[in-house]
Amino acid sequence: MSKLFNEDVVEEITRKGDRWQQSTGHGGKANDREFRTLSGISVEPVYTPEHTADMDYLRDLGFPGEPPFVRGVHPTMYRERAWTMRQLAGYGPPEETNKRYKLLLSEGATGINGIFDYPTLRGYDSTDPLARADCGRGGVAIDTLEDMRILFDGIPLEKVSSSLVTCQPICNITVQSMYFANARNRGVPLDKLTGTSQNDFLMETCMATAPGVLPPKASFKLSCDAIEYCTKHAPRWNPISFAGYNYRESGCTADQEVAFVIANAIACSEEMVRRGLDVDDFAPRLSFFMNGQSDFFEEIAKYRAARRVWYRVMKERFKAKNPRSLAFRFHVQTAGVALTAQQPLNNIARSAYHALSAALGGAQSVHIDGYDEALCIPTELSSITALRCNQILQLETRVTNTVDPLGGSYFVEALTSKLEEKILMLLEEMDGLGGIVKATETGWIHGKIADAAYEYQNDIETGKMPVVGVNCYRMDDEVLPIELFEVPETAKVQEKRLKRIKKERSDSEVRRALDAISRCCDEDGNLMEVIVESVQSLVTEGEITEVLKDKYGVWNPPLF
Amino acid sequence: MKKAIRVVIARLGMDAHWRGSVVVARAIRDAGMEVIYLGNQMPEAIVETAIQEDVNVIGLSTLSGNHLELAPEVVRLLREKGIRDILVILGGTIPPDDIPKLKAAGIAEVFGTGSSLEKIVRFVSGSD
Amino acid sequence: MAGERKKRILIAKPGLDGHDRGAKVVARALRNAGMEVIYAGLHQTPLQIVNTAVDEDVEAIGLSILSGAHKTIFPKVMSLLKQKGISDILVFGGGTIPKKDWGILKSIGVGEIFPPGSDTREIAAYLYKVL
Amino acid sequence: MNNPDYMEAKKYGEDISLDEELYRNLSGFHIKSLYGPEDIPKFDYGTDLGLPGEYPFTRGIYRTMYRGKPWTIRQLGSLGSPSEANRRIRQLIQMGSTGVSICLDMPTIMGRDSDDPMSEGEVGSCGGVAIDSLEDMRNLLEGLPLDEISINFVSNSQSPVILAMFVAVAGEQGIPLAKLNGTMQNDILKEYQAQKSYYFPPRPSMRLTIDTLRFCSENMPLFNPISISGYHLASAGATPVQELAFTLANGFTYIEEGIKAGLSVDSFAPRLSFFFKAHNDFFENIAKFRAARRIWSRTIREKYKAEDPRSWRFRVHTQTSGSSLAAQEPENNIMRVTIQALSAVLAGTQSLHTNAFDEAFSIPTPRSEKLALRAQQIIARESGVINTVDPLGGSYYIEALTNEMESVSYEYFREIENLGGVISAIEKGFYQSAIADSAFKYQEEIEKKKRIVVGLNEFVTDEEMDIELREPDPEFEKQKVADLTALKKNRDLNVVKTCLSEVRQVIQGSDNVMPVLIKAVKSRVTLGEIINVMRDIFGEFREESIY
Repeated sequence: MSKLFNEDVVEEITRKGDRWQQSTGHGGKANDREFRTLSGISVEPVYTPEHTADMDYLRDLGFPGEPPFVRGVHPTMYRERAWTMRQLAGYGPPEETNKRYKLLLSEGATGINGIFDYPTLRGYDSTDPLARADCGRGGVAIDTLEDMRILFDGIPLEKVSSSLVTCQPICNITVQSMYFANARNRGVPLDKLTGTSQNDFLMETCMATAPGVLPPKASFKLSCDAIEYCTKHAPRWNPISFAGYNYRESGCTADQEVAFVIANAIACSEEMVRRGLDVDDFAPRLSFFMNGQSDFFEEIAKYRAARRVWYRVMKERFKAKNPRSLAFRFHVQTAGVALTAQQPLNNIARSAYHALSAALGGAQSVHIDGYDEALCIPTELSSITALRCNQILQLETRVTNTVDPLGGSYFVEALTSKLEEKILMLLEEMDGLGGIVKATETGWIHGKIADAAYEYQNDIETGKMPVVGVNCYRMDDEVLPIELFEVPETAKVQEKRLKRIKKERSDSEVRRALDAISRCCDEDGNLMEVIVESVQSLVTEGEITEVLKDKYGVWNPPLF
Repeated sequence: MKKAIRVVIARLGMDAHWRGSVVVARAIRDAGMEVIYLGNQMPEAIVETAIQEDVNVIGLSTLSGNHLELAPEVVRLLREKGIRDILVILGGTIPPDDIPKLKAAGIAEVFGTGSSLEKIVRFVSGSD
Repeated sequence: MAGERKKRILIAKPGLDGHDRGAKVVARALRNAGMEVIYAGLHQTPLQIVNTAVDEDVEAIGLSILSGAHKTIFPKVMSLLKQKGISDILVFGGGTIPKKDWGILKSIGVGEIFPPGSDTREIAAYLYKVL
Repeated sequence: MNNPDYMEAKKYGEDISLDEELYRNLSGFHIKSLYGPEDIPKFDYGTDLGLPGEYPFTRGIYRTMYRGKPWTIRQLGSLGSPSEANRRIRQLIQMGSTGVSICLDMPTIMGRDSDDPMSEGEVGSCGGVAIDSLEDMRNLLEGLPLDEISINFVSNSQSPVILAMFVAVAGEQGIPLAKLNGTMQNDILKEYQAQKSYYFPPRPSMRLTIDTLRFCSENMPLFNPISISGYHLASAGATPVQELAFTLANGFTYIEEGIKAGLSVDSFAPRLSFFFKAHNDFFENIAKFRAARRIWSRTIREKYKAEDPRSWRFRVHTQTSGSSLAAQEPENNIMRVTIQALSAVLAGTQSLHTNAFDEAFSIPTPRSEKLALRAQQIIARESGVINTVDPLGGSYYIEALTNEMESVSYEYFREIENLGGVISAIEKGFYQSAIADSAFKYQEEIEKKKRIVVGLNEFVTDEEMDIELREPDPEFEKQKVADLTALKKNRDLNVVKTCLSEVRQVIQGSDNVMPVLIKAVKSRVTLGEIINVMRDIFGEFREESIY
């Protein structure tokens, strides 16, 4: 037993607290609004030991790097190694993005966070008629292995950790395969590669949804194929990053964000176990991608609660033993949806404290949004400013001096427990629905997220949720002085290259490659095993997608 | 009884963000109008659906930056078919400098990030 | 170098404001760098500064100015030195002095300007080099 | 409970001491890698924290803090001429500022009129307002609701005269003294310690301060007659714990002097307020405020026997750290200011000033000032941190740090006491050397990269950003001098003479100086004329230079 306060003490504090509460009233003299977190949890005017009375230090907090990992996944956290500063970069043709990568690395970024354009994410080639207006937008365009070669030209793959924001399995299965194939061509063994690919089936079926995507089961299978492949061949690569960030951007609440990523990870783990892998072989490499939203303390509590829940899930459901399987590791990106197009420099202040909450919550890496994000793709200035925010947090604020600096705070501990409780309830509910894949097929997840998104918007419009510059402190005569980013010409560059490649490559090799993929689908084999080889023939992403959709069919998500 | 206003909502091209379009679609439906939610489409398909479904308004959404290419195309295709009574509106991440260009191309109204649902609904229902 | 007289430097804080943090830090850094530092303190008029410089037989005068009065004070100090027929005392400056004014100050004979954020080791190195 | 010692820190390169320094805060405390229950071993909730709005106020001085009423957003509203400043203040109010600070120009700060030879080239300097006569004060405050908006005069040695002018203008506007809001910085002790805008020796200055204190406690119950300022100590180089300890010791000195002058402690203690700096070290900063509240309330209650709970409350205004801002890549400063502002809010400040991001090299533009204001509004309205009081309360780190801040402060109190109290310590040069030591150590740490300022000594870019100053406008100076000459010509010289000799008389005696000052300023006697009379009698203070 390591209760924090003995019963007599708690009793006395509770008695005093009650008296205080009575003489204070609700605590909203000036306005009678309710005090709730962004996710709707009611907040007390003051928190005291009374609110953490049930807590047992060793059981509920423990030491950093030890179960239940609430205080952090490493014993010394940022004292030994600061969080990785990742800045998203990607736009236009690969040669342009390659320049931006090099700029960020030379300015002190410690990893690459590559994003891909919409056609690539969807599995289309740049020359596809559907792609013509979106080529090079939102990320870099990748069609063949040649593009991947150009993208990482001159960047030491064995040293730099790369995060491939492939989003959906349909994109990941090809793009990650290209990354691996490119590494091999450069003589870098796969077991030397460090990085992460996003590869989340909910991205395809619930988030970045379009008509005619792969059905949930198929998308989920592709995602699991990559996990299995990496477990066997690229043990230092994180083959999946559960995209809580995007769930949250789409509208869900903090507890839903955590519950959905964990439910997703449970489903993947069950599948891996079914495929005969040991939990401690793959679980250490499951990683999470979370959203740094605007409720400062709720976010901190969210990260802490996620660690506690994950520990219990892996321990109890999967009997994991490796501490790395039990520790919830995550990357944070500050919330894009919380940024405003109005008075864009205000976004620096927002992102600053969003990132601070991630650091206080024990994130492993942090991306800070560019302040012009709500207006355009980040310019060079805004990307550097965002990187500097990260550096200032690490080097000037000295919040990295001690581990879990908020540990013990009555409010933070109470909120952590409250979020844990809500997350567990949602997990139970999804168990009842037959797991997350089923919950997706029936549209349950879509409904939850759309409800929350609608409520969020309504809260802004009724003023219940103030947003400076939007529903309060507006400027009518605002001029937007910031310089906007222009996407460089992409479609023509890609078209030219693709034409040349198609002329030069061997048609019979391409045929063979596509047949192999098709056969693998029929035999229910691991597709990544095949595609890593296939891409060497310079088969395009679009061609691979065509085979997969042909084999698995398409699905229209019940979005609205 | 007056026929309800019919609106088709589509995300232009390949843009992945559905939050805005779904929230707007709901608000329009809640205001008593009929909504056909298309998801991602290219201009040809959007116009085709709009004609088949006999809608009054086409609501386009994009955050990817493809608005200057695709939104005017929707208007142009409508005009080519001789249709002038379908209102085309656009929402999403739209740099302020582009708004005049879009309006000149026939987009009736542009609702940038941070626009209120109330304003959009009022505009669509024609009471603005 | 043994036996050589230590460099004598006068550090002064002219003008009305009391922000002497920079002047003091520089004074101490120069002292630690082996110079003889005379710190004239706050609110010195140009005449007082020049008189002290003569009395103390210094080789350089460092003026710290944060009030924006640099365009008034430097010319006064320079012309007083001239009036007294002194040409071998180096005058240098620090504080919030915009770069656009450096040219004007240097044209009347001011040696170097050290803006906020300057490294004190650079200041010492400069003085050793020039004197 | 067994606490694993994680102090096996990684060693970087050859400079081993670098690593240890990294784990110290700005006050030099050693920071452990983990804090747990064992770090607050004798912790007693009721005695150490209590409930918000209750003794010892560690968690906050009001019961519901920002749930009931947000902190006052107080931005600087001064600019050159009094009427320009007036326009600026109105703009700030319109943008949502609920309080305004007014800075004075260097001549006014030094008690000189614009036409004084010493003032040449500095009239309107440092973005301050030039105040010579009642006319200027009238222009400055024209049309402002002095009973609603809270005005903070950044005025010190010359405060009795500024207060007299303020009282006179309020009278002209028909606002009863009892309704006057606002603050006079009027903290002379920190002038000798750090800011150095003093003219008289400490003891006569203290007498003037006590006169204003008495006048306000008798006539202006809503006005804060002294804002005891740590900000300047910190700017001059004091570490956060020195800022804390020296400021509180100054506060106790005003209490003692007030009591010595025959005032009852409860008649003026409730109106004493404080002014802190929000440092870059996030948690250290929060602990500083919490320790301050606890020390203040305990001492005022136990040592000075104050009975009114309002006397026990440590009320504080905060400004983000201007000196932490970099001229390189100025957009980064928005981030610095935001984090510092957030720490002040989590620490429970009563009002807050956020610096403009371009301040390190230029005159803040209306746009940069607006952005600074917005950072506060975003914290207040979006971040949700106002939902509960003292959200960090109970955190092992924060509580341990608060305790350490407190105990180190008591060591400083003892040291000051051994020197014979604050005024003697000033006379003996104690503060000068303590602060100079800290300032020098800080500079050394920057140069040896033991402390990092992004853009200054790490991630340095070649970006050239020239300093822009609020340069005194020579035309404005000419105009101001001409106006003053005209004013001096057009007044009744006999009345002026009588007033000045009354001032002389009261200064030589022991009566409260305020009534004759009010009369004098109404008769268009200037600030410089009054201060010169005082200089004549009190003499001028010159500090011994210690560096």
